[in-house]
Amino acid sequence: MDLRYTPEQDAFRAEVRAWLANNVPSEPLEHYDASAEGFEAHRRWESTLKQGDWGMVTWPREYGGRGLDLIQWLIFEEEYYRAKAPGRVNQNGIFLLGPTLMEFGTDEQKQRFLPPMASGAEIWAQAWSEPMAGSDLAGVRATATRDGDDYILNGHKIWSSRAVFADWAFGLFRAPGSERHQGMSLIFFPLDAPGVTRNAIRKINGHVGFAEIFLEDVRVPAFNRLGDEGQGWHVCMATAGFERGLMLRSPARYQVAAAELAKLWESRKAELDTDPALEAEVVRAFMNAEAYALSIYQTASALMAGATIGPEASTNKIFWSELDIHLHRTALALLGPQAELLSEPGAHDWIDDYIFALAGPIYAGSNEIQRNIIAERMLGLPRK
Amino acid sequence: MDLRYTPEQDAFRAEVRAWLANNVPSEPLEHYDASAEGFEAHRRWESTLKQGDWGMVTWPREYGGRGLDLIQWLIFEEEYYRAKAPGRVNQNGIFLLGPTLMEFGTDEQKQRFLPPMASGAEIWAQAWSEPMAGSDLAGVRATATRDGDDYILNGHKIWSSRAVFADWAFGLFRAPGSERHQGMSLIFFPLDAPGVTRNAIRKINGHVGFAEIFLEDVRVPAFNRLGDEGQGWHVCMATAGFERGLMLRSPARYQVAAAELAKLWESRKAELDTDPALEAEVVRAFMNAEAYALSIYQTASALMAGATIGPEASTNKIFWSELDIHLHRTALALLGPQAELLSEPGAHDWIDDYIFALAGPIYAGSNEIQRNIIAERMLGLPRK
Amino acid sequence: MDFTLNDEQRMFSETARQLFANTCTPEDWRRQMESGSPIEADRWAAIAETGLTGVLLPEDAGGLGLTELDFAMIAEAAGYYALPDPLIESAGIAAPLLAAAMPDAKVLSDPSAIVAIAHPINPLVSDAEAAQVIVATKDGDSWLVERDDARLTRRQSIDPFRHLYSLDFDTLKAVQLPETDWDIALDRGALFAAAQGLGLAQRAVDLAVEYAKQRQQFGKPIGTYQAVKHHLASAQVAIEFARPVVLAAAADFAAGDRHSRARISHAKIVALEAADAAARTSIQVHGAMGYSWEVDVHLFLKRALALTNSWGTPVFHRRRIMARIKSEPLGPDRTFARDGVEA
Amino acid sequence: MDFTLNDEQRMFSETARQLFANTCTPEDWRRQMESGSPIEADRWAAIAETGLTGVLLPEDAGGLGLTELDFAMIAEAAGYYALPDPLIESAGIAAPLLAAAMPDAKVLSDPSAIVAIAHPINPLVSDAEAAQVIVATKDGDSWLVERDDARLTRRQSIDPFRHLYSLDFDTLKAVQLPETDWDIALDRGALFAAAQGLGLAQRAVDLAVEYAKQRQQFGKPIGTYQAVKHHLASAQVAIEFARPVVLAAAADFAAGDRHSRARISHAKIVALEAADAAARTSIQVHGAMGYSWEVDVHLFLKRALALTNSWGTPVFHRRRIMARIKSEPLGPDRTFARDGVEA
Repeated sequence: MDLRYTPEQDAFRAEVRAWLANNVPSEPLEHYDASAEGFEAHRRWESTLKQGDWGMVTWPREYGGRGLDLIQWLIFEEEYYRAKAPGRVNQNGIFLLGPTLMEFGTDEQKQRFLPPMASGAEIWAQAWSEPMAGSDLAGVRATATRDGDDYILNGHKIWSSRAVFADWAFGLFRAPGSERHQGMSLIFFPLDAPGVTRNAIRKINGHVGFAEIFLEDVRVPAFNRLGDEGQGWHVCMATAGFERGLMLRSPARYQVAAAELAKLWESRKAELDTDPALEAEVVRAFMNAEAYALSIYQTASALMAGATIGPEASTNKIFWSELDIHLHRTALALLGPQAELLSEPGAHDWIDDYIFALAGPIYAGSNEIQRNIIAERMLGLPRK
Repeated sequence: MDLRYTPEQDAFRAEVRAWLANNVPSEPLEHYDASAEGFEAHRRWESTLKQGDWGMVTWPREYGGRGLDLIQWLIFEEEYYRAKAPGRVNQNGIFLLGPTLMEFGTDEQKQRFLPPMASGAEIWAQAWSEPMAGSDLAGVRATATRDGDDYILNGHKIWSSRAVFADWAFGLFRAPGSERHQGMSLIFFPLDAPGVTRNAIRKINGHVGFAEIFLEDVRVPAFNRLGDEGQGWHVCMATAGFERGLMLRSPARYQVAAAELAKLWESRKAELDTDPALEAEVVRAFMNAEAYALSIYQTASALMAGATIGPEASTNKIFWSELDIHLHRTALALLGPQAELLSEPGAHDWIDDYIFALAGPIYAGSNEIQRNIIAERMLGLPRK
Repeated sequence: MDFTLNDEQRMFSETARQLFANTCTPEDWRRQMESGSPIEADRWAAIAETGLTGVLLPEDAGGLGLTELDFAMIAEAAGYYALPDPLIESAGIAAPLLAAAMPDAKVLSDPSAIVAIAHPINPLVSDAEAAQVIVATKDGDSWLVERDDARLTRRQSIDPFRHLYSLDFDTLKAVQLPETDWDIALDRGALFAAAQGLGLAQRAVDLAVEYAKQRQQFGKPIGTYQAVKHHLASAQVAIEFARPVVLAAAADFAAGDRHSRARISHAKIVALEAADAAARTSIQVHGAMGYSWEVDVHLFLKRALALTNSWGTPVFHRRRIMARIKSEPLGPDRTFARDGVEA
Repeated sequence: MDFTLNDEQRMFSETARQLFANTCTPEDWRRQMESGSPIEADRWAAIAETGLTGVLLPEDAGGLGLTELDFAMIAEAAGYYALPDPLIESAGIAAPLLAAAMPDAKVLSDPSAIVAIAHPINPLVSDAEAAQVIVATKDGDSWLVERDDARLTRRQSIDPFRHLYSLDFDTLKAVQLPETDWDIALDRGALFAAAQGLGLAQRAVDLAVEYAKQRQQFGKPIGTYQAVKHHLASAQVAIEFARPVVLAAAADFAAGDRHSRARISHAKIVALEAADAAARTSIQVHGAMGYSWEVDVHLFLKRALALTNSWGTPVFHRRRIMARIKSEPLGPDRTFARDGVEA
């Protein structure tokens, strides 16, 4: 065990930092869920990233990546958040579908889909949930009917993040007549294909971050199926593993927020109406962010040494979602009567980030589901 | 609504206070679970109470009580705890079985059992649990076989509080061959009857507060059955209602502890190694004790106006058991390195009371069971 | 010692509850969110007509001369239905303050007039734009300001129904008020925020219970899962032990002493905590639905957040309780104590 | 950057674990509780023979010259098996302190000798009666005191295996020590308390899991109930996010700077919180069984409570973290920072 960066790692950090200092937009972009303009501004940023060779640093060169290791990836993320660079509008593609494609895709599929994903030329939405299938994903009803070399897709997807403005979506579809975990396939479809209707759903902060998607006889080539026909559940579980695991929520995000919180505390602590007990919560937020970072470094080291991620990934999901809420609640308590106000331009947007944090325990598999997974698969408690 | 005591209520308080000032032993008695001597000292105290006409102030005169109302009962309890009078060794009798007897007993049963219960001449243990029937009380296996005017009892009871030294116990027994909620009867048996074996179980503080009881062909008259044959579940649920409801845990207990905690805070707050954030917890403990007291006064008022206690009694159990733990954890945090030390004679015994508090969420129906009851019977969520 | 509500109190609060139930439906909320209007004219007319704006005004000023306990139950109902209109601040806090300082103020004779209050404890003023007059402090004195003489700047709250303004005014154009007890106004503000908190909390739980009965996952309603049951049971426990505190605080409001002030503070803290916890639980139970604008549970979350920090933050109220702990004896005989009265 | 343990480290800690597993069975615990003896002779001999007492002593003093990371894993195992004997305080804290101050101290050459430490952060001394010598402070200086020259008064801890004493001694009968770094001793004390906390926590969870698989209620194992699952899952999450902190603190121990001290403090706080929460959860899952002396989970609860307040209370360590927050830049590039080194 040696918790010091190598000179090469230090040099890499310096390189990232210098590039970001020169390229991160000086004015924050409008949120990608707020409007089509905001979305397109983020797509342009993805293209800028790609030009700097920062599209997906861990992906192989041939798929638009840079072939670096996980520690370098963490360093990149740290600098990225530190520079307050724009949110990754293509996160559903690069963090969820990308790794799954790498594992289950054919060479042709990888060649076709990965490079434009890494460059932001094609932005992806996820289409997991349906009105009757949320936590219980095996309850999916949308169908894929085989017709020669094509599938005909029908159904109703909902809570599809990014789908209002994105280009492509991936989701589970079942063979007509199949039940539960059998007969499902993971299939890609263009969001502008004939037969696709998208309705925006406003989130509680007013952004149109979700869509519901209606599919009526949408024809896609069988080439768009990832993995074998009927093996969708298996492929989907792997994707969920990535979602919970290393990639979805960078520790850097919380370390930056914890540092902002410490600043907020410093600026407020002397005021008479500040609760002195909040000092403990500021320290707690710092500890939580540190612990999450250390845990991710430990996992990255283990993966680089050949280990695989198991059900303990579910502990990540619980930890970051709960620390995020705690951190933002502490900030709101410090803000007192200012807490309810929408932020002024340029200021740290505590209230909106709090609202966003509240979704953490819900999405990507609710924390109730994650606790079941920990209890059953990690601790070995009986299912029934 | 008028939250002021009447002059009569004030006078009653003064009377209680004066009597206790003259009669409460100046040296604390040894705990009734610590030794036979401690137990008998508490029995003598019950007899002293009875002589002062304070045995059970709310019970009718004919059963050894004083016929007072619930507000007077609360005032009595307040003064009792305020005076640091000895714990009630007969609480299983006077608070649990007594009210149930009053509701389900025949006149003869009431005449036979209530007066010696009120005077402490006969001290009662509960014998609810069995090795395979804890939260799931309908899993009881002990049997009562009818034999003419008698029952023959067989079985194994466990976690019987007070049963090491007490005179009588009450428990559920089932007709041989019956299942689950059917065929059970609530039956009393003398703990020194032939065929009864008691083994002491030490609690985690080292006291012998529990016993396991083996019954081998213990013969008791059918007169000892409370309620109709086979109606034991119904009778038992009513008892559990009393347990959770108004009687088991006086708010005064927590108000006294919260006042002690405030004293502890005052004595420690100026010290450098005291956590200033604990002030908030001291205030919280005070609020919790107050809220519990107000809730109990509200319930007492409603009962006096003719209402009945429903499933909301389960909220009491959760609230007092959790506030008790919180209060004592705050005290231990204030004590710091002294927290782990057994208390000096005469000092408030925070560590032992904490250990006792930890049992709160477990006994008298675990808090998990209480939350189920609230969700299903109060909020109307489906059972299955 | 009687901790029960009388029939008259129950009936009056039931009337308010019915009025809000009929006029604050989800459709009404959405219409008002779109319009951005601080009041909805028909509803406000019904509120004034029912006498809700005059509950705390003396009878000789045309009011009903009722108590804070009666108004607290109206505030609870307002919370339950997320009433958008400024009934609580105007009729519960601002108008009684004005009536005590200047009983013959003309605005008090109009039951539909809105009075706003710029209390030093709150940095911003609610619904100042919709008000006819604003009661305010400046340079240590108390003033009555006509809305048109006030300089108002809108600040956006996360709660779509909160219309907040920063206020400035010229004392030359305002009327100075005599003997104004801003502490009592603060107590009313805190008490009625607490009462609203109870309503917000119960509604959030009720919405979640309804959803949990219907929503199916893994072949059964999610309300059958112990995790859902226990979350909602915990939320309900918090409500059950906040309600008696709010009622006792309201009943003892008139005492105005350290004990009753500490109880108001206690009510304020725990009722808003219950509301916040219930709203978060409700969002969690609703899953993705709870995170969408179309499901109304976010209104309760946002209102709870706003009220938590209005009329005194939690630490402000905690300090008032600590002051009572330090200055008066504690113990089980002191639950209903008043300053200077021995138990 | 490498956050993995090497094979040697794994093997060594596995040896300690196996030794404790064999010699700290529930029967062993009970025997020792009855006897009240601070050490169990056979077990202690095996510990000394395996070299565990010499892990942190320099090789030229007959020790193994290993690091705090190696000893932390032994401490974790000691927590897991609730080791009653004073291995951690003697070999992990007191002996290394003595070795640094007085390398040729005779007691160090005896691997079975026990060294006690009277650190100013702790009001009482562990296992002073069983020790050969006690390292202590008095009047601002550091002293080595023979056990027989010390005046010891036993104080009863709730933890039956904690043998605590208040200490007084006459400096005329003690040997003064040069250059004694009590801060490093405190850091070791806190770090190894944290490591023990990890072990305590995991054992409490493991005991509860075993019980929940077997115990039947309502016709199925209680481990099938979501409430039980979620309680235990939460306890495990706390452990998972304490362990990397403990390991990182141990690995960076040698840095001795503000960053590494803050990390030790972080480890101390969260590992003991995890232990306390896990023990309470385990008692709750065990139901009445958990509340009885015969079920061993109470040992873990009591040890966690004792260690929470030893080697610095939570607020002491929180302040060390706050000092780091205030004095050094924060941010994602500073996770592995050291004083004066720019990321």
